[in-house]
Amino acid sequence: MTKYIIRRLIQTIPVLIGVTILVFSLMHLVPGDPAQIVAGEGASEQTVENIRERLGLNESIPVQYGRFLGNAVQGDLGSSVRSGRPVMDEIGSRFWVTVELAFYSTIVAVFLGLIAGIVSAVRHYTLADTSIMIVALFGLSMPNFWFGLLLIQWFAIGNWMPESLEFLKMRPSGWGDSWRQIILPVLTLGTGGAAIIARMTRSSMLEVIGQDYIRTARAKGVSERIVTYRHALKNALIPVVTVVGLEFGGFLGGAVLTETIFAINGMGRLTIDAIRTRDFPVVQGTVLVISVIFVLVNLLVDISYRLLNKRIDLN
Amino acid sequence: MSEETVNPPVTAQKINPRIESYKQFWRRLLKNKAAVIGGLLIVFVVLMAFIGPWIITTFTDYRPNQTDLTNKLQGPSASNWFGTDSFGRDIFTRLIFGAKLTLYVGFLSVFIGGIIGVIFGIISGYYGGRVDAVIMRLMDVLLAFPGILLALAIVAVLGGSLTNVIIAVGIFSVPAFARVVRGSTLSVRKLEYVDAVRALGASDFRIIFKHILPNIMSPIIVQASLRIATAILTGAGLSFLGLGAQPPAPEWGAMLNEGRQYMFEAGHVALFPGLMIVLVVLAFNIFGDGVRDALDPKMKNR
Amino acid sequence: GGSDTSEGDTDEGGSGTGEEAQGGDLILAVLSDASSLDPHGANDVPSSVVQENIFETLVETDENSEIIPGLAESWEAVDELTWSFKLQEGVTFHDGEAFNAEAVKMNLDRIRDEELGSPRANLFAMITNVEAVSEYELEITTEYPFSPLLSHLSHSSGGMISPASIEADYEAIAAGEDPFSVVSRNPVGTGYFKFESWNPGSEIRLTKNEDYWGEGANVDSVAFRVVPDSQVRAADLETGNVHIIDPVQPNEVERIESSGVASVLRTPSSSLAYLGFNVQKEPFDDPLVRRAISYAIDREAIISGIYEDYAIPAIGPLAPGIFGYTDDIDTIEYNMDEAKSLLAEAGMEEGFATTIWTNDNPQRQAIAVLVQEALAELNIEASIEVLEFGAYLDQTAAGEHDMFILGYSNPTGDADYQMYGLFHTEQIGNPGNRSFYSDSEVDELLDEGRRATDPEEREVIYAEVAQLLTDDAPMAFLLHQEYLNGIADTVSGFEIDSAGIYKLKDVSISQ
Amino acid sequence: MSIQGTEDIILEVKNLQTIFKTDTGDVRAVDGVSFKLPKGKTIGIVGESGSGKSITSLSILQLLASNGKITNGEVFYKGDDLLKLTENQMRKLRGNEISMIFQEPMTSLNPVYTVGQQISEALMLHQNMSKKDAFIRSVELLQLVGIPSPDKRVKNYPFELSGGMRQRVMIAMSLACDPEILVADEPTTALDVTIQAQILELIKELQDRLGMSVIFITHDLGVVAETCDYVAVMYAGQVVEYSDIRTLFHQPKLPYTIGLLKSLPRHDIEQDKLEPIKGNVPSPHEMPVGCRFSPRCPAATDLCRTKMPQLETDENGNQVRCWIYTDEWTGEAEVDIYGETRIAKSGGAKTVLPD
Amino acid sequence: MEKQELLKVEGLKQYFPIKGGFLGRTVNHVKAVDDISFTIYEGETVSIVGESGCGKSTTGRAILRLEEPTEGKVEFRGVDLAGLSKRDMRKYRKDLQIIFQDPYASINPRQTVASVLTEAMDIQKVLPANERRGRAEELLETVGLLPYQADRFPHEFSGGQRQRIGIARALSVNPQLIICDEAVSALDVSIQAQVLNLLEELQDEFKLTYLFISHDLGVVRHISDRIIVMYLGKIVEIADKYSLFENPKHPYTKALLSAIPIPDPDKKKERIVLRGDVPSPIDPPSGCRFHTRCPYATEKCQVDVPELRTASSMKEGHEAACHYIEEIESGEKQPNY
Ligand SMILES: Nc1ncnc2c1ncn2[C@@H]1O[C@H](COP(=O)(O)OP(=O)(O)OP(=O)(O)O)[C@@H](O)[C@H]1O
Ligand SMILES: Nc1ncnc2c1ncn2[C@@H]1O[C@H](COP(=O)(O)OP(=O)(O)OP(=O)(O)O)[C@@H](O)[C@H]1O
Ligand SMILES: [Mg+2]
Ligand SMILES: [Mg+2]
Ligand code: NI
Repeated sequence: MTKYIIRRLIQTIPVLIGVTILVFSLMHLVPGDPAQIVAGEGASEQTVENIRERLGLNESIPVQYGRFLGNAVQGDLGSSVRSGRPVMDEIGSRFWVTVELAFYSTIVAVFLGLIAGIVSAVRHYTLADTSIMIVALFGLSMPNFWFGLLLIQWFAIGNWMPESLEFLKMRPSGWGDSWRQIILPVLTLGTGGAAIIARMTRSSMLEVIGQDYIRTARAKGVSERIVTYRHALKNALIPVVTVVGLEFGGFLGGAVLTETIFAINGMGRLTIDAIRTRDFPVVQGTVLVISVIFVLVNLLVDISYRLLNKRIDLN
Repeated sequence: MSEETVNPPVTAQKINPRIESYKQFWRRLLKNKAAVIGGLLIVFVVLMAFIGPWIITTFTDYRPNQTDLTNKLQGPSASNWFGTDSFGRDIFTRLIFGAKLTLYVGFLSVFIGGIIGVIFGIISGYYGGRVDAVIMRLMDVLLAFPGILLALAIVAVLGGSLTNVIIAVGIFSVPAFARVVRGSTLSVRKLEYVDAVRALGASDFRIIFKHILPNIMSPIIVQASLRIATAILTGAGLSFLGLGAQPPAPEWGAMLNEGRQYMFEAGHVALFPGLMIVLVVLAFNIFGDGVRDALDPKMKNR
Repeated sequence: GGSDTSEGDTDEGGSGTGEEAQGGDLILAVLSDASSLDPHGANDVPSSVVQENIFETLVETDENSEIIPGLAESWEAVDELTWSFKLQEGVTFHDGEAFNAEAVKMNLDRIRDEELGSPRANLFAMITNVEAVSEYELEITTEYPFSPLLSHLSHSSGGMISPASIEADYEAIAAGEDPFSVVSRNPVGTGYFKFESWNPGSEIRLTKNEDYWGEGANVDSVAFRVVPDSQVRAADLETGNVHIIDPVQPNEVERIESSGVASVLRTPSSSLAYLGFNVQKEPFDDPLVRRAISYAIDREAIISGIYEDYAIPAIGPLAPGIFGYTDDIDTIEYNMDEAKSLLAEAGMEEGFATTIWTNDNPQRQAIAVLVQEALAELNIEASIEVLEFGAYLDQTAAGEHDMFILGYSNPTGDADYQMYGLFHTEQIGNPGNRSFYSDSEVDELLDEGRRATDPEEREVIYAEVAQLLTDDAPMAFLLHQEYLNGIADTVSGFEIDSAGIYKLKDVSISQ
Repeated sequence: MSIQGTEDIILEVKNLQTIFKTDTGDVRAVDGVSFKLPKGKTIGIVGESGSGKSITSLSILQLLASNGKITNGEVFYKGDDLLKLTENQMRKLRGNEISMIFQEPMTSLNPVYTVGQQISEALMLHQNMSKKDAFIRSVELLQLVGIPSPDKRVKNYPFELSGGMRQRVMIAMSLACDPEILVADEPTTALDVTIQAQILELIKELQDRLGMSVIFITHDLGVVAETCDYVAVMYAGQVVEYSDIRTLFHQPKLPYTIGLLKSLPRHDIEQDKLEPIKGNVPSPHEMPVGCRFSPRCPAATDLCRTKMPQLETDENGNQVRCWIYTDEWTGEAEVDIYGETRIAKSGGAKTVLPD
Repeated sequence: MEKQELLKVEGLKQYFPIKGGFLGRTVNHVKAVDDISFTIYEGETVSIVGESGCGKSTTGRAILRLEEPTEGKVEFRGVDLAGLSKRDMRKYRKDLQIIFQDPYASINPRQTVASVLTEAMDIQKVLPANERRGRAEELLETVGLLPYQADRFPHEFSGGQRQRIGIARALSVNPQLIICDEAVSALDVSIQAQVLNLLEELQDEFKLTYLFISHDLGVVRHISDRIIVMYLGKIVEIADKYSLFENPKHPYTKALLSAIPIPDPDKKKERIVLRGDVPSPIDPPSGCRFHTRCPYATEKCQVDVPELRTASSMKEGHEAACHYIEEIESGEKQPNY
């Protein structure tokens, strides 16, 4: 097992190098000179030149890349062009905000998704199934920034709210100070994931229910309930775990819109802002961190997949 | 990102030639009410995109970009069925004219992503070994790279325009296709007829394009229809970040984003484009699901 | 999460000192975070706003843009090139360091230090020497006679930083850190608020400086919270989560006003929104074409349609209230017939195809749409291209554009800043002259305007430039937008100046 | 040998009919299956792929896929008609009195539970054993089916076992509650011959020891010859011939059965040429109106092609579904079928089987 | 008739790497085929039998270079196929064809029967393009289908008919050797007999040579001239069919033969039931690979690899790889179960 994990970790190295090369070259292809942006309008050529010098932008791109990689290996991602703070500090608290957001959203997604998926599969081709799947499809088809704004309109501003429901009022912005700030963004992000998980669970359940070993269980005289929950569900969850992991990874990198709407100070917004201000070190840093997390989450998914699915030999 | 997780075993059955009877496929597809509704919706939107503008220009005075600031942000009424936007433009008219753009975003980006992804996936699956490892690591890179950032960077490099959004979203979909295609290629490659034509001395080119590609079309089509849904949503997300279609183009994502400013004062401005997006995305999703079910032999008994 | 406040944010009244309007924690929701809290290290408005409340400058401007004493008690022009300042005595920095002429010298030398590359260096580039004459006396020498010097000194980048901080910053640079980072992380000034914490991207908190040398601030603390989405900002205000929001979108004014808990403060601004032409490119090298287009734009329609009337039309680069402004010139007003005939005169009645560039700012895009529609009447087929801001600046500086919509703000309140920046040949490209306008007569006048010391003489010069610019039309001046801020009804004393800067000293919160 | 009277019939299937609803219409997968299973004996059901063997067995246990439905027939077990029992009553029988082994040992075991857990389940369910007792019994059962070091294997997951071992586990599982009837649906088809030999040996031995009655489904006539006492031959959803094992192999009556035996390549004797049956099995959607074998039958007459024959029982209790042996037969009196001659019954003449 | 060598396999090895360890290095090999040699003469049918996984298919695929052999020579009419370039090999593919087990997977479902056949001819440039269609219809008749069915798709045919299409495809390039990899295993007995008869007829008509791969000894006895018995990647016995069935020498062959049920209830015979399962080809047993299951195994068997040899009691051309042929025969060695 350890051997497997180590091997997988080593395999991620080329991927991460690829990611850094990609982000590095993209950033250098993007028009817009960071030195100019730092210097601002009206700065003299000399000032811009000094800044460029300071940022090391005069060197050839391979040299710059080499230096970046060399430092990154030592855990130094440089410092923000815009604020001068070390990129690690910039990422610091925002990272945990995003992880928290992704984590809660995953919980919501799994909770709602599993229940809906199971009910749907067990009662497949009934009204319950159809309506759950229609709702899930809606969840999947809704642009989530729109959904987020609708939630704010209903539950944060909530002019319709009668006095007695006022305690339900949510806060439209921020993160982490109170549950009133957490629920809406988590719902916004989580519902899309719930829709995917529900569909996955349903089809996986249906697939498993058609397997020979389910028939074996029935032939043993086991009741339908036990067939569903003991024999089918455990098998059906295996592919769902994969989806959950990927969802979590997706939430990490894809929370940009939600973070923007709810004024959550996370990684996504940091990256977008950094791209806009050509804050190369920050962009490189965040992309690298997001990719690392993504890769690690995937690794975890594979490991849990293998643990659940004992058929797969770990070595 | 291991092979096991990305190639669900179902693909093997999906292309089981035993099931590949078109007639059976159509019959099953047509029996699936949701898929039929999805298909009809798609047909409806396509018609609306290509005939709608003509009808409007021929029979009415409404124009998508005709502003009327005295009449802005009006709610739905007899003269403006879906109300007007912040320039006093008729939202209904704009939605009709914008359908084409939105479909372009969906179709073209999936087309681009599909072509590249299919080529990568097929080569990867067919040749295996080192080629496979390199291509798949490359796909991992694209996958690990936060998607919206990739799109953002591409749009920043190429400049903002619908075309570039399409390219960005296209590149974004490459890994998804590559993985599906690779998985299917691997299972088709195992089928004996591939060995049979190889034993006849067929070239790799012939095998790939004549014998493998046509037989992995079904998962590609399923993937494409589901991907179109994602592409439209991603496009809308880019519009949200101000990187979508150029004004005054009535692309739905851009319209939704414009409407965002008026969410609370004039909700209809965002509501209708939002609903239209949901509708189209929904249509492609259920249609894709339907096609998948129709292709899946497991579903035939149900 | 960042701050230590929780739900109770809003119901803080006075902190029990007895005086009705004393104390409380003020919360502002702002569009974007500051980039640096070092006055020398940033050039954006969000940074300036925070800096203004921590640092003080030698001179300040009052609401009429008149120069008033700040850290300098008094000043005089010794000769054309030399200014002498008498400093306020008994002022200390937040870290206890004494404020004196040496400290001022350190600050002014630092901002001009080419090694550091301060983005604000250009404001003080004309200074050749700063001399501490005595503990509280100081002389500043400029390279050439430069009358707007006082205006420049009033700018937030002239904020005085504690000498200890400056030294620490230099030491850090020697140790390989980025310039400005030490000061930015821990800004130490003399102002009525002290820096407390900064959670980047999320919130900056300041607390009251109890040892302020003058009359101190009312509230106990201030928090600048970043809320990027304007609708959500408004929601925050309505739901009582924040006291002040900056900015408010024109379309939200009505909603806020009718919420019953807040109202909108309108303040004229000095910023200019303009439609620029690349005058080195055909057909915009022809003033007739430029004037024709300028005539074709219905500024009133833009103002009412897009800005809900929270803006005034621009007749030149300067907004009313800025030194050098005059309305005693010929102006270009909406006149389609005139536009058509001018275009015919230029031989372009057939029209042409061109592009309008703008960045992803909703109002600018909206303007572009209206301009596009107007140009269609002149047979000019303009397509709109929206660029991401970084790329936009880069490519307009490189002259790749045809027409573009952009703004220019004036933090100093003096005509020189805008006129020189936008139209002097020296400033072509990135520095600000993105029209690539170059006219020797204008250049000469602008140079003269800088050097002239007599205000009246300067007013004449700038009026002359304004007339030339109307005739030559390197850009179509569009409008001056008003600043719109949402203020909770519990808050009083909030003001914002024409450059978008606000000082929170007199703000107070009542129950 | 005779079935009648002398033996206890533990299970009797009468005119069983099962249909499946599909997109392309109903499929009559089982259409008139009747046979008797004497206590302690083994009956084989043979037939080509798709002839309805599996569905017959699943119908008896009522384990059909959701689109399947039993439309007609009776299944008497100890005097009760199983088809009239409630689902709950049926569940008490399954795995307890009637148990089943499936064809695919690879997929018929639940991959996420250990072998021991899966065997214990039935014990705990039907015999109210405690978890511990069930576990101990599981080990005994594994020992019984000849798995080496059963105390270790009991903790294995199915994937850790070879195909032969898995099939043994399946057998252990089905034997857990000492069933009266064991239904084995092609239990050895997926296995290699040497392993098949092991499993066949095992089943025979267990049957002798435990006195079970076995329904043995297979398409391999060799396996039938070795294991069964009686055989039901199925073709296109029907039982077309039912007889004791000797009669079937030495004196098959039905042209189909004769053809089947003639087309079987054998390793124990030298054959000049195989005698294939021409044509293909009819598609379930285009069943011939008359005798379902008539399109391929070398002796078919118009009667065969237009009218469905019934299962006729002869004096020995053997049954055949063929016009040749009925009074209605209109063709030749001596019929040559794949090189073998059969005397047809016509105009009241008695069937005389040549030897 | 003078026997003419057509195909000669010498020292053929096919190892499949197992990836693992750091960076997916090869950590081990599946020794699917481990050093086998045999010869096929023109016009005869040679069969390979053995249990699942013993390397039958792999042998066939290696001969055709559908998988590149790890080691060994495959001489076809004296030309070493394993040494040819990919391009040159393509020309030789005309002479060697293959028919597969699965009638559903072995034909491209998107091609009509006619295009399956004409494509084959096109690849090998058999006949001018305009004559191919006619030839395709002829071929269909040859394999017992009707020419009007040429424009149908595979799914419109039954399993047995598809197998005939596969045969027609192989025939379309006029091959000399056809490898039948379990070509009839998936078919029902009644259909299987049709196809076996067809293969025999075609052999006579076109002077074909077959390498017939099967696990069904009944089929093998029916169709073959000579038989190769494989166990775990090795040949354990080669003989003409009479010798093999009537006088098997290797204990494995004997066990195999005795394990097959005979479709005659009266023929109850003594059965040798082997212990345990076939070991894994990844770490095959040392010495004689059969020693783990062999009732006669001694210590010698665990160490020494037996060579194929002809003992005195055996006919010419009959070889078996066992140390104790004589001892078992004489009854000197008794099985210990
Ligand atoms: N769930 C189902 N839906 C529709 N048709 C079915 C279903 N299950 C079985 N059938 C059909 O019923 C017929 C009999 O199937 P059955 O499985 O009993 O055959 P079998 O004799 O067991 O064949 P094999 O030897 O291949 O196992 C076949 O034609 C099959 O296609
Ligand atoms: N491409 C491959 N990669 C790895 N191992 C392989 C590959 N092909 C075959 N093997 C292994 O080689 C061994 C021999 O396989 P082969 O297919 O030749 O057996 P076979 O005798 O044809 O069996 P069957 O009767 O099941 O078809 C098996 O253990 C198989 O798992
Ligand atoms: Mg069956
Ligand atoms: Mg094989
Ligand atoms: Ni007999």
